[in-house]
Amino acid sequence: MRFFLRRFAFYVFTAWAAITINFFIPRLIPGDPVSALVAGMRGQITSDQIQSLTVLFGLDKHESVWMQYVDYLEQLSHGDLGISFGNFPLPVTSVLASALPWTLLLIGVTTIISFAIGTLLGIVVGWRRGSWLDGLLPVTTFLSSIPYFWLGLIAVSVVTYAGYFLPISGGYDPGLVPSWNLEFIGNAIEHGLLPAITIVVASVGGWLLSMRNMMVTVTAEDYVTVAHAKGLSERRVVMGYAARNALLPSVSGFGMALGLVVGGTFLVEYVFSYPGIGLQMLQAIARHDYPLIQGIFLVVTLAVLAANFLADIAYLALDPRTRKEG
Amino acid sequence: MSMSKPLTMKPSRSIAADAVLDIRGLCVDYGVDDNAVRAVRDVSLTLRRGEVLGLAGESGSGKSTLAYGLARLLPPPGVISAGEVIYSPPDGEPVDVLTLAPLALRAFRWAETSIVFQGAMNSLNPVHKVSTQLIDVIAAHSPGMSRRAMLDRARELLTMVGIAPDRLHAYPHQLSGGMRQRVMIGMALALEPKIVIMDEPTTALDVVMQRQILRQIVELRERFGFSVLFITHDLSLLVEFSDRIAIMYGGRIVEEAPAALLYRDALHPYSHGLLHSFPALRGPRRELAGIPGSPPDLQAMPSGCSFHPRCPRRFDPCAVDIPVLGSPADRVREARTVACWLHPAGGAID
Amino acid sequence: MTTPAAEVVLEAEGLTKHFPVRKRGRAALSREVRVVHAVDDVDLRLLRGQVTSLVGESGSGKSTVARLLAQLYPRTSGDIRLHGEPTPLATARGGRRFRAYCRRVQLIFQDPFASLNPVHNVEYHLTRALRIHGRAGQGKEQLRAALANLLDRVQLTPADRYLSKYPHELSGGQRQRVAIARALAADPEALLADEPVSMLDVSIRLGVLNLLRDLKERLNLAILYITHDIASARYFADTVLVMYAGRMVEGGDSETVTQRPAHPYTRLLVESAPDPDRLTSEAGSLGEAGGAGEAGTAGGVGGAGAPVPGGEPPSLISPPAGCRFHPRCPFVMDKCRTELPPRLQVGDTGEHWAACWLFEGVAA
Amino acid sequence: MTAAATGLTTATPPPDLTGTGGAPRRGRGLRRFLVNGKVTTGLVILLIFAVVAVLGDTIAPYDPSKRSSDILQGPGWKHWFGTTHIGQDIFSQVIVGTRSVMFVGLAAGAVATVVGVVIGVTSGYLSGAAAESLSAISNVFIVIPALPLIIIITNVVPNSGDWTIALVIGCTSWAWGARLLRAQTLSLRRRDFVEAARATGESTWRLIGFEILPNLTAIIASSFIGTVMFAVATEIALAFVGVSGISEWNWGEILFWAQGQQALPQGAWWWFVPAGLCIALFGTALSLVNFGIDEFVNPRLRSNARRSFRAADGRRVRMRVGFTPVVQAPPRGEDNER
Repeated sequence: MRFFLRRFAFYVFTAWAAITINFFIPRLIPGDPVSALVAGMRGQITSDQIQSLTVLFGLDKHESVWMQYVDYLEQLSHGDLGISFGNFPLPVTSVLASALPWTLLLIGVTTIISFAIGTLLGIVVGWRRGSWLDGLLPVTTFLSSIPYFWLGLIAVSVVTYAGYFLPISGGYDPGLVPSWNLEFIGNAIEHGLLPAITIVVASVGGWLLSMRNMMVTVTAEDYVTVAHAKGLSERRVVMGYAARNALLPSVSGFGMALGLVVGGTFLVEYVFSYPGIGLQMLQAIARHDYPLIQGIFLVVTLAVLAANFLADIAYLALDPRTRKEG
Repeated sequence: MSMSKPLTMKPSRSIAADAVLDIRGLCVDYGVDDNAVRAVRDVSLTLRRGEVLGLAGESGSGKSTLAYGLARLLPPPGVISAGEVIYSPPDGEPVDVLTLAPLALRAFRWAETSIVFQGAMNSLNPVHKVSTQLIDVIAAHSPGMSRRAMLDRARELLTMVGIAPDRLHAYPHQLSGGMRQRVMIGMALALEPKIVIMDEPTTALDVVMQRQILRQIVELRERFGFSVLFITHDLSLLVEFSDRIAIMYGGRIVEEAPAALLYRDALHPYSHGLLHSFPALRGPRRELAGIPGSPPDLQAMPSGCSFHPRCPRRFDPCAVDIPVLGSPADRVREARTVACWLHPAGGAID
Repeated sequence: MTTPAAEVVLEAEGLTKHFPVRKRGRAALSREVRVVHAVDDVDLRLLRGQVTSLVGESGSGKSTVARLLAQLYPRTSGDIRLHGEPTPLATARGGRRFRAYCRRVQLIFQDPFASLNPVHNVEYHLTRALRIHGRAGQGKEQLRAALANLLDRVQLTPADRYLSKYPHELSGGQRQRVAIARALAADPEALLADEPVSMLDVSIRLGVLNLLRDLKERLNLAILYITHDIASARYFADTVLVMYAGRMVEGGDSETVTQRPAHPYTRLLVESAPDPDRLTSEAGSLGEAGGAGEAGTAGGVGGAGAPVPGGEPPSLISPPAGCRFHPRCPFVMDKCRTELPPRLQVGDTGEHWAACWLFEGVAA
Repeated sequence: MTAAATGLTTATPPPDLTGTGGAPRRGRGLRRFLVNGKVTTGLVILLIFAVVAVLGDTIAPYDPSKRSSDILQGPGWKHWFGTTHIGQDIFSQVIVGTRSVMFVGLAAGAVATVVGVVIGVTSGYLSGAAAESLSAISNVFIVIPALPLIIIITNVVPNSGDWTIALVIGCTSWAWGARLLRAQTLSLRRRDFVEAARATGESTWRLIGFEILPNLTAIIASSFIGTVMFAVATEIALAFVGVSGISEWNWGEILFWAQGQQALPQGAWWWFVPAGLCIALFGTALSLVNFGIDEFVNPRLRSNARRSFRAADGRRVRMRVGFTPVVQAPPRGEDNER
């Protein structure tokens, strides 16, 4: 439990740090593009919305930075992230709400799949070291060096060349209206397939390599030798002794690697015009939609923190030593 | 102590009637190419029923390699390059462990020969409870058993080695070093094997704990009648604890004799030096010298007898020819062998 | 054996070291201060030209004593006096005072495989030690001579063969000799040797011990020999001190302590030590206070059957009250559970003492 | 807390394995590191890229920005990698673009390594609140998703030339290295040789600089390489999404134009394939060097010893953990007296 509390405190701290970074970045912008934009919109914008943007970007230069910070935190606590310039007059939160599920599903599913595949392959390759499987290593190294988005480009062109059998753009057919019916879900899965495959192919190598190295290291441990000496079945030795322990660093690395995975996924969304957070973010950057950029950064950071927390819980369940009392 | 074993000569090449494990001409290499190092060289050794055979040697002498090798547990790049390891069950045909197929080998392991490794710290998997690790071995060898019966058996094993059965569900990190080693000993006896190989089981513990555990091993051996191959660098411990002692140097056995005989009258200068490397706790305080020089490098073994560069009594043949392990001509009546030109074998060993 | 006139080089009185236990989580909120009582109230004296041995099992605090005497850790309380001069409680790390101190008191570590930096060669290690203590001389020639002299002292000759070697190219015994040479580079008066041979191959241990003895005689050094092997303490030391769970329990002339141990813990230690002679001579004469503990030493692992106390050393975070050995002691009395035994004289030589209530009023 | 495995496991060689394994060693070790096949391959590739980066525009056949009448042509003798929609030579773009990629990668790697070493070693060697907070800060930087943050910052900072981008990447990606270095420093600090040097009277800065730092070389090198990989990937991603100021050519720029000008639907694969392959090749080369370092640090990963061989009877025998192979006729001929 102590481990748990400690980690929780750390996440609270990190969340606070992210919020604070978010607070300061716009205040470091030289010149005043935001107030110019706000001024440009004055005609269509309500005074409430102006107020919230003022707080968000520190446009009110008369207040002390500390007061601005307090106001900012208070506004955040209401879930007010301002309005999106690019999607005017939608508030940032509703833009996020429509984009977030797509990304969460895409990243969630692909990350879990690639982690599972990579780890399983890593177990096999690490265990059967010295066999023909070692030949996989250069291939995976190369694969994991390819930028996600470039693989996406290749996937798109291959599909275009080979004939149109998978949709290469968007999250669903433009004709459909998002709803919970089979037709829409099927269509969405079909659209998600190519981006998902791209992400899995590009990220599986990393998991494979790290798991393989851990397997090789753990295989030399005494307790694995003892497991063999005990006459346990090969399966039990691999799964119960070697892989079980080799998994620990992978799980603790899982959370930390998420930050990188998220970055890569954003670009994949961009390549496939997938209607998730990544696409929104890049569009927001192109349109200088500062409130949206900020909101996205905040939400993404918090999501990564949450995922990290889950990984920590998994670690806690896997390693009894962290449960040590006293 | 079972020092009263009949001191009859045993022909060392045919299987002795009371031999439970017969190692013949075992060679172990690390690596297979030109850089391969031979760590165990043509070792023949017999473990008799119910005895404690001590195997003493310094680091790099090949004693652990021998133990891992005969159980075929050497990590790559270890390769067994020659020899036989004949196991004779009390009822049934002798088998060569080295020719067993993986499935048969797995069934043989632990049920017939169990091993207690040097570091109990690392021998237990830190992420599994003691109970899981005990049950694993029972389940692997008696699949029909109910979980309840297995738990009972596990509890019984812990009690046997002097650990409260309520520690069954403890994780290894919750136990002290001594307790972990006891768990390992209990686990080694789970299937009542005929042979227990112990590789420096007490080295990491302090002397008080070492004594307690040794005493326990002796008691358990008297109860169950298994044979022990006890490997250590501490010769003074072996003299007290084992029936016979084999001394290894540079991958070979250089002397083998009943413990008391070896202590009284070590023939090989290395054994002699080793015995005089331990200051005595009793008796007159003597000036001791140890053995000059350092143990040999396996990659650059001296020619002839590998001990000759450090030997105070070397003479002409030592640097040229390798002395063969055999019954010394000057001690024909004693059940011992030595590989030293000072005590050449008395004719061919039959 | 000990000449009372021998000069005291280094002296510790009431030496105590408590390590704070790192508090986490909820424990951090409580005001209770938890410490590990690693060393409590230790007195010892190192005499010129003599070897004092500190014997104890792992975790008894003997290595901490060495590090305290070397001033690598600040002590919690107590005095350390060098030639009668008190040293400040906390010596600034790496400061001038510390250098002046360690010029006279040098430490040799247990593990020669770990105590030499793998990235530096022998020459670097020794040159640094000479430079720091201003003994490198002027110019290359004098430095060469000083290095050769050092290596010669530890019997690593010819010096040129060893100077350019890296630690991994040396055997364990050679490494420990280099470590000894490094300590000698300061030209110290006291040498603290923390289990200097326990990591070495059996056959070369005595070589290193004999070297230390030889150095002691030639350089008139005061040596503290820390070990868990009571037989080697008997072999090497003039005086033996026994430590248990952070406290000294017995001390005296090495022959007396090893042949007629008084404290029940020392007896346990002596009894547990491997002893091939137990096979041949069945005489179980273990000190004059031998009671139930020494009954029947025959058979089994030499002395099986004797009700040797089981159990394990206590937790040092909350050590037992009174005598720290009382939970394992076969002679435990009510007094032992509550009151800390002082040093009580054993026998009539005046040199032999034990911190055990069994000897209350015996010698007086 | 024993948790939070650092990913870098300190390994000890298996018992009684004289002659194999062992700790990283200088001299012989460096040579062994360099003759490692992976390392050599990686270094050769990197060297080629470095030469191209230095020579850059002098060996490029065309001015990469110059338009020509050869519009959207596939690879051929005149234009090895084909041309763009306005007739620019893609081969020249790739060549000239190498410099910016290398520059940003190395500069960001250097910045991150310096910051990482300072913070990691300090927080590892010192103890107390200062060290703890430094470590907490690096953990925060690890968890916060870097790419979005970098995109925001470069978008906000005006005039993002290569220098700015390198600085931003360097300042946001030092944390991983710092964490590894801290863990290693913590363990080194307690090693006997550091204590021994202290007992000899060495000063604190000498302890850090001469006793601890040399032992961190492998990890510093490995984290440098890791950051270079990350920096290159990030720079290219930034260029690809059009964030960085279009000042110079780099591989991401090429992909940006390829994406922007609908290279895909037009089937102009030559527009984006070469740049992507270069990125992958560059990344692979860096990974190979890093593998070499991993194997150097962790002897268990070394694969230089053969793990399968042909026995005397022609069977192929693989060395398998738990089942030591038995070869009755020694595979290397009888020579007991080696």
